Amino acid sequence: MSDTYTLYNQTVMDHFMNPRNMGDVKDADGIGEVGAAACGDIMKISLKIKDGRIEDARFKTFGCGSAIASSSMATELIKGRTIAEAMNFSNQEVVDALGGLPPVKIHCSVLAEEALKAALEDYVKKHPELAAQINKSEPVAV
Amino acid sequence: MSDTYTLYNQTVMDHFMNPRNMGDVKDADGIGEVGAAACGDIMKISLKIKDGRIEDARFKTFGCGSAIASSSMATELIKGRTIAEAMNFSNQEVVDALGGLPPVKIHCSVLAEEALKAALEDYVKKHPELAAQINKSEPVAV
Amino acid sequence: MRHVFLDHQSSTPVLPEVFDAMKPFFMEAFGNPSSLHQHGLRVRDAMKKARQQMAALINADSEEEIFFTSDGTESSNLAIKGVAYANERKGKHLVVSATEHPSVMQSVEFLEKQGWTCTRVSVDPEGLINLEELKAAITPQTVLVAVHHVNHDIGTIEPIVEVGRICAEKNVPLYVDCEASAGWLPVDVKQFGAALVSFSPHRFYGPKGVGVLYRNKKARIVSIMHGGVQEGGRRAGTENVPAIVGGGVAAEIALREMPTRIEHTATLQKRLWDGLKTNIKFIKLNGPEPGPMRVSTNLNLSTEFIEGEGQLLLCDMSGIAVASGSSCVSKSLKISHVLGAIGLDHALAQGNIIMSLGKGNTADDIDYVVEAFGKIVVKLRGMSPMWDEFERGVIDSVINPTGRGKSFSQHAADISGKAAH
Amino acid sequence: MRHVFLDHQSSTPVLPEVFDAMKPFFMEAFGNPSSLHQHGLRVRDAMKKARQQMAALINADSEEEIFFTSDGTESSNLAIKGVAYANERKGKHLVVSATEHPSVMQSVEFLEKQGWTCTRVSVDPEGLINLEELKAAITPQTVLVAVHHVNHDIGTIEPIVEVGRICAEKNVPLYVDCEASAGWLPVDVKQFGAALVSFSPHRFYGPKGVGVLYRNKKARIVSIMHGGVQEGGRRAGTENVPAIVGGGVAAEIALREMPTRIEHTATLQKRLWDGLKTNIKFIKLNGPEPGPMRVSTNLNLSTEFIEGEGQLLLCDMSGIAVASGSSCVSKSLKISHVLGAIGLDHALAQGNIIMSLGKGNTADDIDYVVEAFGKIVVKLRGMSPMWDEFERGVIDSVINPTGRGKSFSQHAADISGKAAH
Ligand SMILES: Cc1ncc(COP(=O)(O)O)c(C=O)c1O
Ligand SMILES: Cc1ncc(COP(=O)(O)O)c(C=O)c1O
Repeated sequence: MSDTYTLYNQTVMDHFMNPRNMGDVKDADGIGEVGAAACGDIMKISLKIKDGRIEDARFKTFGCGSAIASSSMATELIKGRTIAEAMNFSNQEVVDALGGLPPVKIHCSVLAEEALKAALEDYVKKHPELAAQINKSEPVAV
Repeated sequence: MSDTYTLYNQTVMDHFMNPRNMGDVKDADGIGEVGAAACGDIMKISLKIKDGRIEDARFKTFGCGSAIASSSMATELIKGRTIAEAMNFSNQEVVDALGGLPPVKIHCSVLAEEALKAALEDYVKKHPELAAQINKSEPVAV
Repeated sequence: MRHVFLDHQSSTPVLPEVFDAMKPFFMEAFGNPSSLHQHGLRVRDAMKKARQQMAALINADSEEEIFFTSDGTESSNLAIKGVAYANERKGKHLVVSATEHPSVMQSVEFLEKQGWTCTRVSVDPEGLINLEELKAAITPQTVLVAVHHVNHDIGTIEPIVEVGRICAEKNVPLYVDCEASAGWLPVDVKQFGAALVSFSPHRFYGPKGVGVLYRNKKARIVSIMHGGVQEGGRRAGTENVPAIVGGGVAAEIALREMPTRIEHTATLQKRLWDGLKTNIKFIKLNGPEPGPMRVSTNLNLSTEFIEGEGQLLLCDMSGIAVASGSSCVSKSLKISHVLGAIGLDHALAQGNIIMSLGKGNTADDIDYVVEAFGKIVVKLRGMSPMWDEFERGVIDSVINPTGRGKSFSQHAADISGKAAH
Repeated sequence: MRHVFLDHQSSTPVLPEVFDAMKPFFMEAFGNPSSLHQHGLRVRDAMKKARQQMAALINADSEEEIFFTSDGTESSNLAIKGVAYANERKGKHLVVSATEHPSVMQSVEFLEKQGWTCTRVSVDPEGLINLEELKAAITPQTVLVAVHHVNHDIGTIEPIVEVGRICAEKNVPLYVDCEASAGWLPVDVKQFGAALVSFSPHRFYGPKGVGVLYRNKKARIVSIMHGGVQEGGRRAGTENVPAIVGGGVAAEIALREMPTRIEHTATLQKRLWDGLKTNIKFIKLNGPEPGPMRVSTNLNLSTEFIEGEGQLLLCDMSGIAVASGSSCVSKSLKISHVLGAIGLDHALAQGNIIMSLGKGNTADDIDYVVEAFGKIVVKLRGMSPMWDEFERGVIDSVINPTGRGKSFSQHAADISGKAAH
């Protein structure tokens, strides 16, 4: 066999083999850990937030290749976004940026969205003063 | 392909390809024609009988390879036999002499037995004086 | 001795290109397509290509509409039972033509034992389905109509486009068994308006061990082979990868060569039938005359006063391979239900053989067959009590009645004590 | 990079001798075995020989007890449904072990929808069937007991001789799925007292596209694939001749080489498991220890705190082919019902991969795998929030409980809001 055959496309494989932002943010401002009951995957995202923007994002994932790639890609995508922008983050962005996922694996990108939102909620919980603004979906200026 | 593969064994094929006693006995003493409703085969055997013995036997058959081979073999087997002997003729003799027939084709040998018996009955019908003796299954001396 | 293979309907040799395509999948790329590693992924890619090739042959929109089974029989079983089980709540009625292949007929009989009902639509003496009867047979409980494209016994091309139109009007899915046509006649699932179409590559120079079922995405069907989730959950079991790959290549070549194949076989078909009917008296072609209503590969012949197996065996001994009766059931004693359905006299149904042409046959082959078959008929008639009785005026010919004697069937019934049919 | 194929349970490459035996049947001897001419008769002879070779592998009395299907799945379907339909009048109850292959389980579920009932007999934590429960499950309405020889997931060898004895006492036919054992472990239909046995050559260096069903002449079974009268009327459809011939040769070689194959794989199995458990902490072997209760080819491993697919993909990228979960259903998300039946903790069932050995693997291969797999585990644990939480004492290990923290499953349930199982 000369070629290499892969279960996922090149982008997904790259993010699985060389995950970006793997680990935990030190002194994180928000941490979200979520699990998918159906497949048992567990994803944790930690955020460093400064001036209303996500300065750093890191993940740890117990899950299949596309779960790892999804969390890697999600953390890449959200770095530099404002909290409100991040609150509107959708799993479709992950799927698109990864160049597609197999239908049975779309839920992995959903899990990444959920982990991110859980981390943001954690941050907001610690900063109740931001809740009103965020719910209006307006840019949050701190 | 170097070998020849055959549906039936060599003996059957030989009797099918080179049937013995094919045709009609001239001025036959007994003629039997029978048909098998199940498969549609038709078999006709004609006999020349002299001094209570089958001097000649010939067949014509509308039927499959094993029907033709069965009638060829049956006519071979019964030549020279007495009427009473021929009356006891069984299809198994044909099967054995042919070295076996496929299970679904055994009825062909039965048809040969029936054609022979029909021919004998035809002969006996024309010679009512023999009926008593034949039914006792004793050798018939004329 | 010359060897002439005239039984292409039973099977065809695999083309060298097809064999070459299959080869790597035995020893090198031997993976199971369900495996998630290199070995599995490689063959999955190859299967996808084969699906595309199959889709192209029948003008299907997408390779996702192609399912692989083990053979034509399984495809028929899946089409009939899979649709019936999937639509049980809608209704339990099926409509099929009376001349479908046993894989359809027997599947239907099986369902009848489980509470389904089925209407068998009659055909005319040439095997063409009665469209009015078909239309009338469809009820609100009908979940499937099955009419094959070409009849495997007598070569009749059914008016599928009209059948499809009726099914569309009545909103009932149509299953078209294309086993006897695919590769030899254009099959267009869209033009047919077919929800399901089946065929199998071993009939057009592909390998045995794979069948194809096309299913339009709108048609509901459930699996009848239970187990793993292969083939999108519609056919469990480890896929026969080499055969699938080879079948795909065979489909691609068949599509490309189709015009040539049709022309070639049509020419030989005409030559063969012309030769035979000139050379042999009391011979009948069953099904339509060669032309637009008959597939170019098939001749179904009844030669009067002699029986079929003997013809077949003597042909074989002359190097000519032909089929007797229904090519798929020649081990059984019964005559083809197709010949029954077209109302063929029992005497003719018995003297029945099928010659089917392929791309390798030549005009010389045909001339040899015409001559050899003439001799075979003479030999068998010489042995036949019926021929003798016909000549003596005891019985009459069915093909060319002379007005003297009783019928063969009457005679057969008289001597066997039972009706022949 | 070294390439190590450790997924012999999914499929095996065809042996050169097997391929050579198949070759003539694609282009030269391409006949349909139903044909009555040379081309058909030749392949019929070849199929008979293959039947004898299959019969010899499982110590069957006669080749007439061997039926060919398209794969192991179809054999299971035929065994289960064919016996159920044939004995409907006697009763509509089946008994199966809880760890049968999906082709058995799903066939049973299909029948349950049609009015049959089925008792699933539990197994112990190593996968061994509960014989008392089996005995108690059999009622006068039971028409079939199905217990596989070796479990495809966890390698457990079932006590088939005792199962056979119970079935004989109760006078119920026994079906033994030998797909995971045939060719790797002696199978003796007489010693088993089995009415039906199935296996498939692609698991022991034969081709895909053929399955085998042994049926003792006394066992009643009807066809589930309807159509022609092939395989004595028990399986319609054109036979996959090349695969049948190749499968026969594979069976013959497997029988001859069996002692060597067993010894070779058993040695490697021990080396592999010893290496892994030395090298990796919190790793568990599912199923019995290597030895008389486990097939020599299979290791089913749960590595804690990491998930299976990632292990599989990283193995693949290191040239090592392994299976994740049940080798036949790895496309589905669900964890193996076998691991559920042995009561394996959900966390361990997820981190599950199967390594299966073959005759081509070497000791060097094994050493490479031990080292590479160790690195893979380190990499994945480095990414795993669970490993981190275990190290921080938030959750505990199932394999080696330390008495601190909550369970993985509890933690998973807490964060997902639902129970993990
Ligand atoms: C019209 C038709 N359908 C289905 C089949 C069954 O196909 P297979 O023999 O490939 O199983 C045949 C076989 O002759 C056929 O002619
Ligand atoms: C025990 C067992 N039975 C049946 C099957 C189904 O066999 P196949 O994949 O050949 O259809 C498998 C496949 O893995 C199996 O392991």
